[in-house]
Amino acid sequence: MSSRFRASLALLAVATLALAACDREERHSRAKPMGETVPAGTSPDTIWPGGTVPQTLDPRAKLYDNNAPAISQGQSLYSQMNCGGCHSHGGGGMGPALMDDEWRYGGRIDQIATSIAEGRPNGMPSWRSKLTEDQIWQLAAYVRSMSGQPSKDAVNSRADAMSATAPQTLTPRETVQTSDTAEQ
Amino acid sequence: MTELERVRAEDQRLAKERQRIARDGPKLTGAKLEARLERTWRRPPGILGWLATVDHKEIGRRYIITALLFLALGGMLSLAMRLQLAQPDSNLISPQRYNELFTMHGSTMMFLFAVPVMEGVAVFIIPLMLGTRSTAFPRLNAFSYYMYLFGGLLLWVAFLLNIGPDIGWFAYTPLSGPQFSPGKRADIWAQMITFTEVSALAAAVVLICTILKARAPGMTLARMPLFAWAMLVVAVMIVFSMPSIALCSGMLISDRLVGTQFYNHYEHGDALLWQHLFWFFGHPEVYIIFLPATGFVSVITETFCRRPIFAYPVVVLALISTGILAFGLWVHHMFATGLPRVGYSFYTSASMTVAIPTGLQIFCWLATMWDGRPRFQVPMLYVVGFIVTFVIGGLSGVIIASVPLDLQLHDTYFIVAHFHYVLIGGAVFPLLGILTYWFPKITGRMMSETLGKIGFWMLFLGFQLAFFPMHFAGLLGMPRRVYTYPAGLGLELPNLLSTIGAFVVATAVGLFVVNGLYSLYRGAIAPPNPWEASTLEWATTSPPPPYNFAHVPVVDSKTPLWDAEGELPVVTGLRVDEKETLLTTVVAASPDLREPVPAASLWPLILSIAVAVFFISSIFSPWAVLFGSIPCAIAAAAWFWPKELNRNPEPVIT
Amino acid sequence: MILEPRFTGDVADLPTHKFGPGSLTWWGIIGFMVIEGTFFALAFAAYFFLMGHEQGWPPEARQAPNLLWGTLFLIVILLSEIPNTMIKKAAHERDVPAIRALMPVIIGIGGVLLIIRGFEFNNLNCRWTDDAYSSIVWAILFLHTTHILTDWGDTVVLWFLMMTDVGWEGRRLVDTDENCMYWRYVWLLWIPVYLLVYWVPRL
Amino acid sequence: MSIQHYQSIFGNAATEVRQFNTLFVIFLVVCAVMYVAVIAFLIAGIARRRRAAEANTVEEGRHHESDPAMRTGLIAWGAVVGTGLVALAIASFVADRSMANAAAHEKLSITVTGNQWWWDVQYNAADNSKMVRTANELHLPVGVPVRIMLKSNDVIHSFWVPSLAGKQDLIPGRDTDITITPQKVGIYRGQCAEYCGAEHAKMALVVDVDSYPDFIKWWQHQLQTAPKPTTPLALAGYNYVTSRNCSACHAIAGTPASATVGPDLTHLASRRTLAASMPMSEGNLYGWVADPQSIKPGTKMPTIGLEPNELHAVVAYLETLK
Repeated sequence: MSSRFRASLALLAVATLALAACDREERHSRAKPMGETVPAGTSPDTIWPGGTVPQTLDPRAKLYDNNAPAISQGQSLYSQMNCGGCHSHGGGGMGPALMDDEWRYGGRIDQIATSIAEGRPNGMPSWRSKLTEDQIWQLAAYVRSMSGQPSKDAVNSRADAMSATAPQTLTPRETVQTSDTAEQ
Repeated sequence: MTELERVRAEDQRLAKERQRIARDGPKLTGAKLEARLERTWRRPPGILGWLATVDHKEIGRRYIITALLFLALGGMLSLAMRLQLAQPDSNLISPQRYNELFTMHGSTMMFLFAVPVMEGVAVFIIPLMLGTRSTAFPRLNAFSYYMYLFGGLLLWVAFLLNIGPDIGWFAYTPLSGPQFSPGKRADIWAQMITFTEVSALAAAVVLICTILKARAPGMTLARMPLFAWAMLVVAVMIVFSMPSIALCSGMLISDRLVGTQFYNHYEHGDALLWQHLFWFFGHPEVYIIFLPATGFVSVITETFCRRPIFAYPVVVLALISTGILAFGLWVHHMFATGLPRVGYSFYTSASMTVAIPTGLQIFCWLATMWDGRPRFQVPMLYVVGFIVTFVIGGLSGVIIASVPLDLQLHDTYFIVAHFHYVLIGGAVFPLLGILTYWFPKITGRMMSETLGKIGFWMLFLGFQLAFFPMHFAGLLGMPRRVYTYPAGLGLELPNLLSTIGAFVVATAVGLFVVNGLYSLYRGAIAPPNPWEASTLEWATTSPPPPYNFAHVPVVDSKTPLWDAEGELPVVTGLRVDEKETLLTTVVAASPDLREPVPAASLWPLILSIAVAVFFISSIFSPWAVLFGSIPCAIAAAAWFWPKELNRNPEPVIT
Repeated sequence: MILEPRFTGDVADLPTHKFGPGSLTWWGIIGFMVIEGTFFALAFAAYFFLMGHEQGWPPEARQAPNLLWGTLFLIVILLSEIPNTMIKKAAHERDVPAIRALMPVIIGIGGVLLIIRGFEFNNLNCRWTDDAYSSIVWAILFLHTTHILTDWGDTVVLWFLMMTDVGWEGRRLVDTDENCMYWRYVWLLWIPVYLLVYWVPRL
Repeated sequence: MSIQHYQSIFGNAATEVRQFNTLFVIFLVVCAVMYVAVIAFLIAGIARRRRAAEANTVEEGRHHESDPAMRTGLIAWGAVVGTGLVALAIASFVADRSMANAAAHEKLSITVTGNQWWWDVQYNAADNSKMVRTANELHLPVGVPVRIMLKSNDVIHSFWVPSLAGKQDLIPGRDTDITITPQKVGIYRGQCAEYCGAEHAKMALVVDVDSYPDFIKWWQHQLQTAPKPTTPLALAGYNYVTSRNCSACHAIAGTPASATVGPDLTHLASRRTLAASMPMSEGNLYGWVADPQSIKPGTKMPTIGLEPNELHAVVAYLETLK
């Protein structure tokens, strides 16, 4: 085994270790709840009119935003909690459409989580007392996947149900124009 | 001067040039011939030469070493599982991790160890046993190994990156479907299947063509060694069974990637479509693992009882009928899925019938032992261990072939005990025996007899201690694939015993590896025929030179070396300056063609890298199927393109 | 102790290539044909398995695929057998100039077939995500398309090779002969696929 | 009260499993005889040549004609193996036939729906007022054949109570069923036998075979709605359960909570097990309600993070749901 061969082996080992960082599939079934959900008591998430600096992203976001088990859990919650009753499969009905790029209350995951937790005028109920914040964030992650926001390898292509929409793995990413300038 | 005349003149010149080619024969033989053949057949030097080799012996050696590495990795997973199951309600390992462990254990053992190690031994030994210089399509053989290697790397790197599969080794839908297996875990398992299935199909075509076309002159089908018969039946089974799993894993990937509805019952799909297609491959797969082992047992029994196997035609017909019957019993894996009971009774009787050919083979081995003069060296010990262990597994198989019994025993630890008895007892015992038997031929050194005997007895007793209690755990109601079990059901003792037994088996396999490594450097130097065997691979040196045989031997009986009075009949006339081997007709094996053997080339490796990139990237995006195929096409075209474009001096026959 | 060789015969003047079952690559191609044949047989079995569940086929009274492009494909691929047989005869007669002339014809026909196949996919009246019927129809058609693409690619590379001086070599003629055999297999396989995809839903 | 549940195949508590036992014994005997024959032949082969001198190997091998006795031995062996297998196949068909006939006339119909990692049990009755819905538990009258319809909401599970009958898969999109005629009063434990995901190991169920009067008493009791809480602590628990997180998934007859996502809790405290894996006890109730993810990691029930006083109230209320 010439030395060059041994060197290439070492390089391969280092490369494998470096890859160990990605945990897109980590199943966070946390035993302990993580403190208060969205800031209680303050008014529904402050919308940042004009150019003011948007609120820093909640640290929990990265646990849910591109996390495959969270999105899948959110998908089953979406049907169990009958969100389709108003939003149907994201196309909207009594409630606004969720698969387009229009976000009245912000399209970032923490803003969607706040919308679910606090409820919104014109009929969106507050789910804070019905769902734990773990579930709320999972629902938020799934809602974002309806408009193709998360990366394509975190979403699943179809549910085991009547196929209502095109597979999320093939839906192009909608550029999110919120009524404010929240960056993604 | 038209083109035709120019070509005619060229033909005349080449015909004269042909006279001056050096060929082996009575004038060019012995050490001078071997030196020239060595230079022609030698592997190009350096790392690139090592990667470009098409020598079936090097590829066979790599197959065996890689497969044994995966055996060790799979074995360590089973130890972790046994530790978790050693006592009730233990939370040594989390459920998610345990589910990944048993999925990786099953997939590694079935796809990355059992089938490839049998192919590896066959690729190394079959050309030697048939008296030829190389397998057919040696580059395809190299490509097959690299595809297997990349498939194994894909699965294990994904497992280490915490995106390993957790769906079981047979990945029933809808659990492995898009909704209940989020992320890419199931895709990686399914793509590993595509790798190993392409590798197995390539190796199967190589083996079929070698066995049918490249046998030594005179070795008619009736004089072919039983191991070659076993590998021929196995290769044909691979050709007919592997497409089934390729289709269903392909359909699973497309369900998970582009949203097809194959397994979605809401959209007219069916979850059982997966089970039918998987087990149509699954049951032949376990015979693909078992039949080479019957070939090993026939080889060892013949040599160590010093007489030809009793009733050769019966054993050959038993092999063929097992191969055919194996395709008719896959539904016995699905007795609990509520299909019509009348259909089940057909599969009960088919599962019973498949036991008859194996029963006859066992009789023939025992009769050979009874009528021969057995020497109980290590390989023969493994054969005895095989018979004692495998027959228990075969009989428990007959028990679960009956529908009412299987409804109680299906998916319990009784089944885990059954298939470990037939897979470890039926395939790993003969494999360790045959590795000890052919170790001198592969490495040129003898394995140590004492270490071998200690290893055998430790493995045999450890195996019984590990897997016999599992019958009782199954009868006491312990289902398969549970990461824990409650106390108070009487399952504590069987599981504890199994855990202890598992560690004894692990040390025994470790001892075998130590024996192998030790003998590699300090084992006794092996003569060409240390066991005084009868088949042709013992007619050349240990380890054999790159060209295998200086002159291609001629065969006139089933046991050539026992019938050759001091000298080996050979044919001559093959080129010395170019790699060339002899092809013979399929049935009578009379000399037919001189086949140029392709030179070593890097293209098989480059194509397998291109195909690997194509497969892995098509997990993540359907567009990779389109763009990934372009480099593959280029590499395949370059592989086919001859190295230099001048014409070789052979006459053209129209 | 290596046994002394006893010389019993000489094979020096055996040929290095043969047409038909004598050649090694013939057996290799038969092996791959059996593999692809098993693929299609199992895909057909899956089709009829899924069909067995439904009262109406295709489900939800879906439109069967339009006949135009499929039938056109059938006609063109059957016509391609004419140049194919001529190439095969030319290979047997070592008529390399004829081969060099005819191969572009069959490559052209292959290109036309691929274009027709593009229209076929559009006229299946279903998208692969609609239901299991559409998925299996798309899958079978996709399988046959890769079948055509691989053989078309082979023929192109073989044509470049035949254009060189090496084209006169015996082994290259055997390659051409076997490529024509494989093309014959490709269109033979299209007949059951055509009947399944286009006519079974109309039964 | 720790319940020693009997999950062995030899529980012998129903006609189906009794037929299994007789057939199993027949198979064991025939296979044992075959095994003894093989081992005897093996030992004979080993012992026979022990004494033979080391003759010249090469010469011995070539001219070896096997004596005709072995040829007849082979034919006899083939015949024995063949008839043995045919006999076993016939025994298996006979047992299979008699089990299928027994399934003809059943009186009680239950629908068991498999969910990821719990069993939803529904007693079907002519009119809906008599329907009973419970979870992870089956009460069966002794001697009465019952037909259990098996459905699944998500993946493939397998309904298996070893002491009663063979297993039958619950497959989404397909309706399978199983018939059981219990013969012995007692408690029998079963488990899901088809790998169904993270918590496949903790998807157990208990079958309580009662005498007919006890069964009717149990049925009547199950029809009543949940009792109103009396103590202030139980009342606080009632308010929490019926208005907060629990009511999003669970149903309690007679209260506003009526979601069918999770198991029905109307008579939770009367059940023998909790969460398809643990015996029902106050300690287990506290542990499960406080943090289900640490007991069954990956289960669909979230960890709500109740305050201690809320936890006491909720558990106090749940214990009133006898």
